[in-house]
Amino acid sequence: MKRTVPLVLTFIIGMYPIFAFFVPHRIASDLNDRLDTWLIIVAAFALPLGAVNVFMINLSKISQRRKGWPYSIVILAGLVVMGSIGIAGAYRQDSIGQFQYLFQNIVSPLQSTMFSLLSFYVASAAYRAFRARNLDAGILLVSAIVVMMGRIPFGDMLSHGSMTPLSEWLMTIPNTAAQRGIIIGAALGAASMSIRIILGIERTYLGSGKD
Amino acid sequence: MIPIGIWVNALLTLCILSFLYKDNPFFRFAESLFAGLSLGYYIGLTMQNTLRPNLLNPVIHEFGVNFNYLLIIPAALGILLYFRYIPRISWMARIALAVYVGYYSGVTLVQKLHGEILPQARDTVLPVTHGGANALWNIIMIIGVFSVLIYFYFSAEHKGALGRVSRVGIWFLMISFGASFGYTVMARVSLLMGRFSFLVNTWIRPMISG
Amino acid sequence: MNLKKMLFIDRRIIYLLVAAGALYPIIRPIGLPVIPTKPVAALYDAVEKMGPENAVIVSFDYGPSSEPELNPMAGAILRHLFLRKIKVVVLALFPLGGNEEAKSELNKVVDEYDLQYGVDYVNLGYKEGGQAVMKRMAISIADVFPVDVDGRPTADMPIMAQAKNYSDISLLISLATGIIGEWWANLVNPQFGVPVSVGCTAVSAPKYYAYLRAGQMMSLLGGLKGASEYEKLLKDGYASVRQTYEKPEEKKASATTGMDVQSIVHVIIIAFIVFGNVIFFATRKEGSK
Amino acid sequence: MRRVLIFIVSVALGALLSAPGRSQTLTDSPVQALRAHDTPSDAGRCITLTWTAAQVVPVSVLRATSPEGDFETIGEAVASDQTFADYRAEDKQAYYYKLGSTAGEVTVYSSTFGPVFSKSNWLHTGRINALVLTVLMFALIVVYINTAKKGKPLFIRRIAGLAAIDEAIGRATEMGKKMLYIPGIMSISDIQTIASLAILQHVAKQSAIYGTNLEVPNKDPLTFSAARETVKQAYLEAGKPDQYKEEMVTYLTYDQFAYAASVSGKMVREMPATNFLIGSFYAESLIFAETGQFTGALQIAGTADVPQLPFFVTTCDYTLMGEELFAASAYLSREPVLLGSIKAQDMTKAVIMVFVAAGIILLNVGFPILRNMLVAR
Repeated sequence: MKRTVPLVLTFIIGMYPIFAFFVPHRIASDLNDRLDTWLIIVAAFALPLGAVNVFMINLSKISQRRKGWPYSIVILAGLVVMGSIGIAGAYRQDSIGQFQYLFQNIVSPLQSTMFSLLSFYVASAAYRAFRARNLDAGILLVSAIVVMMGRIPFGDMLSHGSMTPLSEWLMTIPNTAAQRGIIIGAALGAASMSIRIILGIERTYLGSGKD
Repeated sequence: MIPIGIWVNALLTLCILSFLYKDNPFFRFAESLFAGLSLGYYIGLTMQNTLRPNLLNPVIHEFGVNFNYLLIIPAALGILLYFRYIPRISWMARIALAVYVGYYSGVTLVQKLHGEILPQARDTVLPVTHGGANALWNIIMIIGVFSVLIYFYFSAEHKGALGRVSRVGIWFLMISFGASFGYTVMARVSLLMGRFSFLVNTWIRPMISG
Repeated sequence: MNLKKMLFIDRRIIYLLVAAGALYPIIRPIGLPVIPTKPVAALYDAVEKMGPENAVIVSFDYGPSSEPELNPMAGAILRHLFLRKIKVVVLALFPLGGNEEAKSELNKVVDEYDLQYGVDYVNLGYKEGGQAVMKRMAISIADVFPVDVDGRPTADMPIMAQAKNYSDISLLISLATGIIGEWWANLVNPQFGVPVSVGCTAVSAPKYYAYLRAGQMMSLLGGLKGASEYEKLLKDGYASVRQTYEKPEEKKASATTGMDVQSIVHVIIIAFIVFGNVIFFATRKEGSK
Repeated sequence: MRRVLIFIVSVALGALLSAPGRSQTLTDSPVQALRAHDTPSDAGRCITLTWTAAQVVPVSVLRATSPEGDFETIGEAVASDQTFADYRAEDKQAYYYKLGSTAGEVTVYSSTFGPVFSKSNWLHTGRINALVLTVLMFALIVVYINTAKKGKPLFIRRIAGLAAIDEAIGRATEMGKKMLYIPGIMSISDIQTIASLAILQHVAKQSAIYGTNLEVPNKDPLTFSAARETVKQAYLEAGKPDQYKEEMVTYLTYDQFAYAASVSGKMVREMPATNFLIGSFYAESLIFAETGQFTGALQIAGTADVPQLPFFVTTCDYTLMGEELFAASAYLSREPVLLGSIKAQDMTKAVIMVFVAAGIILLNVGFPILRNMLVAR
């Protein structure tokens, strides 16, 4: 009972969008659109589940004074302040203002700065990884340099205008061919996995292995 | 005078950048603040954009009249997720996961077959007899797609003819990875530029000339 | 031998040089030339052929972290659409895209043209649900977005009559940072036949080339370079735009200035790669001697 | 059966009735051969009109519910379009259509066509190619699973990334250090996350057996609850349920970059011996990979997100690329049923490759028939 109910549900609910995709009849499409909206609501319910875990983990860290417990206070403070303003914002116009202000001046810059670290990491990764140790690594290296030169006006000045077209060619022909091979392969893999889930062969996500 | 918001923005930016030198209390503070605030932000956003308009409004305002009773199903599934904390019937939480995963498996299956395999396969069927350079590029494209597909073939070891074709596949993969890597350097650098121009033009310059 | 030690140069030296390379042009701009490419010109030519009878969806599918690349692109494209009096329906499927990016870019550009909200353009804001929203917009856009970003009902807005669903949309432009741009190309284009053009961050561009060649996308603007190319086409085409981009705060935020920083940092990274290989071969030759 | 008969008779009668009305206005209308039929492959309430016309002149579309009834204008079209879709039809209602083109005050009408009924169609005829592919895959999977059940040995080539997993766990156990497993940043609606959870179960079972310290920080709440079930179950199956601790699977935050910051901090402070970066990633992939590389951890990455593959390939020790990620559960468990589905996947790929090759050959001798069959509508 514990395992068959979820698996039967997965099969029925899994086959439904496939049926609705091939059968445009109103009966099929109405319920399909409804299912879309419902699952958005279910996902919205799940978010507080995460917040519950954040509270439990950090509260126990603070109470036991484990290493780094002051930072747990910062996490919980941020969560409570922003969460309450956010929920209030759903009903009161003025808290929307505070909500946007906190986002604009704290969350957004942190996001952009964390993202900008990547330009440093790209440089250090390039320095370490692009070494012509063998033929394959050599191809990787040459292709990267050509495309980088083609992405900036400087490249064209050096190669009197041939770098941008060459870099566009690398991106359009060999790159597209390789990516198409990966996309088709990955799509087949994803489709095969979807079928395994619908048929109940793949069960690990339910945490129900053999029992 | 520079508004407080700009100061907070600039100082937090420096806290994150300090991680490049080494981990330090300033970075850890910014990391923790970021984790807490952003989770709170998404909870607020979800309430404002999804729970209130799609679920709470219908329940509160239209209850009884033409209330869409079917809304009980998603709400019930959402609550089922919390059954995990009730020992004896914690398995019920699996029902919500099963419905969620089941539906999107079905959606993924048709979208992958219809939206990815068909168009990509169709565009690999290319003319190779006329059109000068284009015909040559099409031949290279076809060789590339087939060799990469064969490289990922599971049922046979990379030996003999299959091994040689796989080698060609690896060359195409290396060109693609090198090209994509080189292509994205620009995106990363523009992000850094965005942060530095904020620090220079919005924080330091007004402070000096202020 | 210190050569072998050089192989494992402390990454912080690399970081210092990248930081310096990015800071210098911000403090003292240089101004290097830009050459527009085919995938970008395709969008410019398509928009040139359109007028007030066409309705276009501009979907803001990126967050603040992609602003440096996609804001200049959004500004250039919106200016071009408004110059040609095309009806613009703005919406967003990326959580932060609807509110912040769309509003900031729209408000900045809208003041430059006499436009009437609800008639010439509308901002429908953010709707959660990704593919589900895309599929339902084929039936009716007004049903999916009953209210616009500021809560005003969309049913009685004149522009919505001209953009009931996908069959009324002449072109869909998605400014995207990841999967959402792909969904427009591999779900909306094949299933509903809407021509799709994507302006994306440079990291997504390589994968999108596959969709460009498959015809699921009619044009592709890749990263800041794509934005600077579109700015160049726009400045060559319209004198009024040239003045706009000369104003100081516009110049600073424009893609063209951004390209200075790109060129220098790219050169630094390429120099590191070459330098790393020179040392690598030197130590290997020495090792084998 | 009786209802169908009545329907045929009424159609025949309708055609007869409207026939005489057709002759006198035929000559001067710009529109010829007007036809109307239910729009195929849709949910009904829509009728498609087609006609032949060359002139680029506006025409108004008129509709009535009986041949002599009062025609009302329901839409505008351009003659040269030669098609118009009436979305406001009601199913099971007979309609009659004609097109009017106005020159000055004189309005000239085309012939009337009807009756025609709109109906909700049961099959999307444009998607038969996708249907064939779906049925083919289902069939091949069922066939190969049965052959696998009969004990026929199934071969699957060595996948470096997956073979290295046990070695990576062994390394962490010897060094007595932690293992970090990151299941990607997307929800369980993304199929890559489900594939990652299958690998997590294998890793969790090994760490239960060897007593290695495992931590699974999450960004998506649904993935978080599924990962918790997976790890708890793995410890149960390894016979060590008491060793499972709630802090093994934690939730950090929902923001992509706040999650990247917290995980980077965790990597540098706790210096895990092995990092698994398996699932769906976006730009933050390089933040994990480069930070992990800096702390000297052995890193196994896996994703089907093509834009992120270059970053994993250049920074991680092993990378599962595209479909290798989806073959993981079969490769690791060696379960015949799962190996059967990988075989079926390979066969489908072979069928597609043969079809495309045939398509190329035919196209180049002038027959684009196979290429046209691949159109996705």
